[in-house]
Amino acid sequence: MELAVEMRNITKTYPENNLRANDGIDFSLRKGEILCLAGENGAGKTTLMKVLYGLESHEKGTIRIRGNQENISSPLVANRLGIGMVHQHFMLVEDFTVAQNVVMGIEPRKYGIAYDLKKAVSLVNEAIAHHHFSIEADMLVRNLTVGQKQQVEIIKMLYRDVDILILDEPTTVLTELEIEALFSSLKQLAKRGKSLILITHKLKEIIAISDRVVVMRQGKMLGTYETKDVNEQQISALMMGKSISLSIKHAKRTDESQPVIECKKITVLRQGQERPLLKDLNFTAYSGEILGFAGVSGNGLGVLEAVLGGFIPVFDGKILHDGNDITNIGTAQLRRQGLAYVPSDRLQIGSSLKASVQENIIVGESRSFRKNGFIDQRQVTKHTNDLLEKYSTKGTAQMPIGTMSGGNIQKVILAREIERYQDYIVFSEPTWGLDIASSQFVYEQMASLRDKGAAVILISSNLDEILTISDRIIVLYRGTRVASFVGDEARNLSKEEIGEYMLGIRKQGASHV
Amino acid sequence: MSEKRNPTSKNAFPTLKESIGSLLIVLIALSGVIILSFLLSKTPSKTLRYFFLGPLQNAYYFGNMLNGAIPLIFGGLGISLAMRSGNFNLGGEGQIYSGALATTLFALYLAPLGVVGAILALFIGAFVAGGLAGLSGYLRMKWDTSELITSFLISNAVVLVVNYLIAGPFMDPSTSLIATRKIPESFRLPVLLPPSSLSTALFFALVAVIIVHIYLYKTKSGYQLRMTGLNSRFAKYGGINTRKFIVLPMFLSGFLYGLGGGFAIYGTYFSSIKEFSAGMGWNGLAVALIAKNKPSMVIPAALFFSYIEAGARSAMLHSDVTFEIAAIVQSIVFFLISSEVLFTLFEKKRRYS
Amino acid sequence: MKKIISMSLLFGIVLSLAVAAGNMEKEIPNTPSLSVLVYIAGVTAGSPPYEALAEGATEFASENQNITVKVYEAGFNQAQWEEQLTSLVATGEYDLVLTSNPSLPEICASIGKKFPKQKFVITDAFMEGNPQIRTYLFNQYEQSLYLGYLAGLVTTSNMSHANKDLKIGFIVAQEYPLLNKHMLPGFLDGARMVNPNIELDFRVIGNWFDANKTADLATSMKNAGVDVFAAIAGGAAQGLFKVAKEQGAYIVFHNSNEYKNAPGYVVGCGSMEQKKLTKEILKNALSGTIEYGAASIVGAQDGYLGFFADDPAYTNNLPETIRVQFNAFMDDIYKGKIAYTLPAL
Amino acid sequence: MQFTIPMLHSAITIMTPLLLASMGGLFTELSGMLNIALEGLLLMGAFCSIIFSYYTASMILGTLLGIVCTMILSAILASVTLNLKANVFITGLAVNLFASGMTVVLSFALFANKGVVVFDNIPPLPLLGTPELAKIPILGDIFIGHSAFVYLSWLLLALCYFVLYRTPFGFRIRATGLHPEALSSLGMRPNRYRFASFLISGFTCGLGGALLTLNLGAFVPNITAGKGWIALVVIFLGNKKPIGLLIAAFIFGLADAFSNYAQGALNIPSDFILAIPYIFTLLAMIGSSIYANKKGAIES
Repeated sequence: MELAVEMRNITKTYPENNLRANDGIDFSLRKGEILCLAGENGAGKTTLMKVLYGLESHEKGTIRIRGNQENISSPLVANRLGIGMVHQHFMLVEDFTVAQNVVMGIEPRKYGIAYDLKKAVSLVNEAIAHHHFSIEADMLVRNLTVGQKQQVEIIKMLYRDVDILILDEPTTVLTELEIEALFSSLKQLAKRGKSLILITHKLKEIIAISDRVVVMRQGKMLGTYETKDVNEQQISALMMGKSISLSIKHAKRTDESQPVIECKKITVLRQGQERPLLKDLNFTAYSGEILGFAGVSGNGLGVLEAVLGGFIPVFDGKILHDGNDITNIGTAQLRRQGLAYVPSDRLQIGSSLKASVQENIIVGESRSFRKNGFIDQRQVTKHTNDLLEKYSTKGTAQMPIGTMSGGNIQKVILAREIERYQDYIVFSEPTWGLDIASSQFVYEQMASLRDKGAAVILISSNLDEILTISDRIIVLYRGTRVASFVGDEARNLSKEEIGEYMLGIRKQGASHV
Repeated sequence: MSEKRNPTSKNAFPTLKESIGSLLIVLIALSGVIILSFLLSKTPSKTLRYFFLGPLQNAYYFGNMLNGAIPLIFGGLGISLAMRSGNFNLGGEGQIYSGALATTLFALYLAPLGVVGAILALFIGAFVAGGLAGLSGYLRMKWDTSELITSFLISNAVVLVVNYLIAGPFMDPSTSLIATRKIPESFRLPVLLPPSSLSTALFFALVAVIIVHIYLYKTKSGYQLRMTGLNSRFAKYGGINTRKFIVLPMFLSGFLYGLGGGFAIYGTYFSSIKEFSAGMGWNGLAVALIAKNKPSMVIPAALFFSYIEAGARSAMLHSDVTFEIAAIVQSIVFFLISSEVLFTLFEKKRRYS
Repeated sequence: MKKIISMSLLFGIVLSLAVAAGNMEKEIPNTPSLSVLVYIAGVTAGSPPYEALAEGATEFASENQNITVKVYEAGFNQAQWEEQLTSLVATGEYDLVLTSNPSLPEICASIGKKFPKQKFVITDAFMEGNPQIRTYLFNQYEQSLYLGYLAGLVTTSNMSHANKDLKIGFIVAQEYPLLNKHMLPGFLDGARMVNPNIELDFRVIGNWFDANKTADLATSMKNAGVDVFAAIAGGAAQGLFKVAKEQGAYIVFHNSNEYKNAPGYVVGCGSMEQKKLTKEILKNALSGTIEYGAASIVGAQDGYLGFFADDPAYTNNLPETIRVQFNAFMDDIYKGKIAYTLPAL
Repeated sequence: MQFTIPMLHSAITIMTPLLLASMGGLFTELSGMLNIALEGLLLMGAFCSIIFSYYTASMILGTLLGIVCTMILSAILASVTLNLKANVFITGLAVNLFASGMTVVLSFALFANKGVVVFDNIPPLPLLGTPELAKIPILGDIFIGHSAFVYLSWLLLALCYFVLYRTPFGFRIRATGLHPEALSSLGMRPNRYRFASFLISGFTCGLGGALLTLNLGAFVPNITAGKGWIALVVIFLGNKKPIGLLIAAFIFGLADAFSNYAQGALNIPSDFILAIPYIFTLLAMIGSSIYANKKGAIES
């Protein structure tokens, strides 16, 4: 079969830490196939693809594109060779429209210098229609959901006529339905002869979409397999060197369960928009249970997170904590009243990347760490080191947290929030971008908190996650509660069923509370 | 994404490394000065001798150089505080000027109170200046008005108002200088290095550096201020009242400028002379930027700045250099001093070796 | 580490070479009987009186063997003057400091305390009784008086750009006591000797260099009915010349001959004989006849103030009637026949 | 009241150099760099334009050469800032210091004069507009009879809008400020666009500076007198939009013109009157942010 890409003996070392991210990798991509590049965080997958895309240089090895040896020195060269990459973090200008983002760099012109904005819209609309995407070229990127933004990224590449497309963890930010839509588009593309590489560590997706799977671990390549010949357990074993399955024991609400957080008919309005972001939302989070909120993005999960975090005020309704009114008291007050909260955006909100680990640990800390009125650095460092050890996080108290890996940053955030929790804790997208081992760790922490009697609120667009660990599930659709499931009902729920509620196709009657 | 990094690869002595890097830049900058003086002066060697050694020539020049660093230290600290919190204070000129005037006027009024009066007047001056800067902070907190621009505009207006007050209602009729009356002898700080004008204000400046350092790194409020500056969304999430840390750092920034003005009066000028502080605000800003907003680095940065100024002045006094040439030389030093790349080049070299 | 060492070494070599070279450069040994520092409290550029001071001193030095002159421009920051001048005096190189500015006596007196042998002569200033200081104050009230008189004659005339509004204007860079207390009142008093109903429109630019703002101000004054202007504005006066030329207005100028800047529109220039005074002071200094401690006010009567009446720009552009009237007035001024009381400073 | 029309006319004169400088500053601002050096660039433009006009005996040629010199200075600023990764604020201050020193040193070297240099061969700037146009009531009095620079600045403003919002180059400049990685991920270099925007700053400041000196036929040291800083204020007050610049520059121009006229009419100390433009601009700044705040309240 014809090879689209052939990489031989690629070696790449990061000079900053002498880490050999790619160690003699041999990699090939067939024309028209979907190939998954699998591995844990830090296995060197992204590095390999950055080398292919011209974003990183390599010390050793050769790259052949469609049989010809090439020196890919920049993304521009890669584009010219028909290689495109969709990054994990979107490279989109929020204030520009879809079309303007897509055509950037190869804008259609009129009179030689002017930007033909209309033509850009029509060209991009054509491309969108051609690939059956659901966006429109003249939409402002700012107003798009994450799934739609990803479509923009893909269209951006397809518009450049790439026939080798690299997608870096494309599903981390997508909902179940968006993933389905994405996968069907990707299959369409493969059918038309495009060759695709998906970087991922999600086993189910590998099985669902790929023709072949390449597994990497710690900078080395372990092998290339036909997907039909391997199963999830085998891949997982290869990726981690051992087999892990995600399972968490569920708990039932007992008579001892106390209401901790009660939301009574909360409504959030946005100026200039008719439809409220949240409307008459009622729920109670009880001690000793994990309450999961599911929903397609843009349906109020983010707003609920912001309300619970105290970032935006509610227009109407009341929030009670242990019976005390905590409506609209602001983050600082909420924190003082016992809010523990792991935010979805761990890099912008959950941590301060330039600050040291210990400075990240003591934010809003109720313990004073003070001696004679000053912060006692030694006590802080000791506390931080204790936590790093307890949560088996690699790093030192003094290093800037931004130099840690994503998984370790999340562990630091978890450590901080879990240590300070009093009776309830909010988790939003807690395993976003984490590998299986780290996700398992997070779930275990959540379960143990629950078992200790905490009211755990989980907000997640990841259905697997919701179904795996929630004791009770509430589905949000267009800012309102459309369904809730308790106990066995929640456990036996199928993804398809819950998906119908999330899409607003089905709605529960008033009997469910 | 980010690969695992080996934490031990971080240099154990970042401060040592950084200070060596700064030293290198200073050396390169000064070499630039040497080249320039050969180009611009008819007696380059004489010019250079006075430029480099002039400030160290005798106690008088040396003392005046140190004295020149005092307001720069206060200004540099003030700007550092504001920048650390993510705010920009472009109003140093007006703040230092108004602080000095308020200190002078209250020192005259409170003369009977002795030391208490002196301290009181100093703080009133600092509060006035702090209030002006704090106003910019308040506007940003309230309506998100750019504090960079408002502090600049307020300062420009305030300078004019202070000019009016000095030349108008508070002018000392007994002198031909456009200045207020002189503060009582008992309020003047002792001279350290006669005949230079270096006064004990220097110690207060050093104390201010220590206090600001302790505040930023050892107190909860300082910690919260830095967190707000590094990432205000994180700070808010962590329960820090970020709105407070828009107004407070601006206030403190102006407060320090005001103190700088006050100490300039107590130590050097003894009366508010019209436009006496012109340029001090901007120079304080440059000092803070050179010091990369680190309080401890403000001292060497201010000394360096003052040394360059004193050197230029000395070259002007003793050779054919005019102050326009001195300005050109200073600008070249500025250009080079802030080149991050010289740091990084140097760091990379170390890494690979 | 090597890099730092080599860099510092290199720097060290350059520095020591420079210093060594500096030491080798032998200063010509000359021992004049008089060494004078001319301290310009500002910059010479754009300031005719300062230019005259510097020129007078350097000219005198070139004409006389046994005197050396160093001109030092101090810049506009008053607060730095004392420190700078102290530095200069501290070198002990100068027998005499010659300077000019109303603010200087205080500063010199204070420096003089530290250096009791140092002598100062200050023009354009007034201080009596300090044994180290001799001052000369130009009678700017007087100059403003006769320029104001000329302005009054022009504004009441039927010259082509004169109007009936009886308004004259004065644009200044900044306000300062001598200006507020001598020049402005003098100018108005002079004009009112022609017609007591004349009004003065007085405006401030705010600095010495924003000539475009001067132009805007002059335009607005012209719109308000001003037809004769005076200005103490340094470089910013350029804006006034422009407006006069383009929109038609007359200018009387203090202290120097500026007819050429707007021929036909600058109708009169006063003279301030700073150069003459400078040379006389230096001559007295050489002969040791300066009366330290004394202060005098010098004016038209003793030839230190005057009017450029011979310039063709004056004779050709002003109507005969006005010139006759004004020349007669000037004669009286020179003879001390015009009675006025000099306001206190 | 009778001064309203001349005041408006004067406001347009005053705003023109500000508008020109702020247009260039807008490009650097949008590309993500705070351009403190506008003041120094204006001064360089002012000096070079007039000396070249003097030597070439052509104002147009002189202005063009002056613009080239200013662009060279801004290119140096850009390369030190971008290539040596220097702090843009310090390098900007350095350019201001450099320009104020260099213009005087050069003026001394060329004309043996460190002060005002008057150039006799430079005629006054011609004022444009036909008598018929000037007869249009009110509008004619306000908008007709300015120098070519005024109308050129309006044309340039339209061009500025066109470039920023209707050309690929403008979109890339804006993208550079908004999300530089988006550009580099597509193989474009953000620093190239930053460099270009510095050059544009040099261009408009060169032109703005030329207006300041050619208007007078003379060079006065420090003639810019803070106009570069006000141009920076104009960028912020104008909300970083071309049309906003026009409004903001006009607001300042009007305030300044008002203070000029008020000096003759109001009997308050001159220092207070000179402070009017700053206070008025400050109020406008606050007003516009209150408005923007109300408009964009509550973001999710």
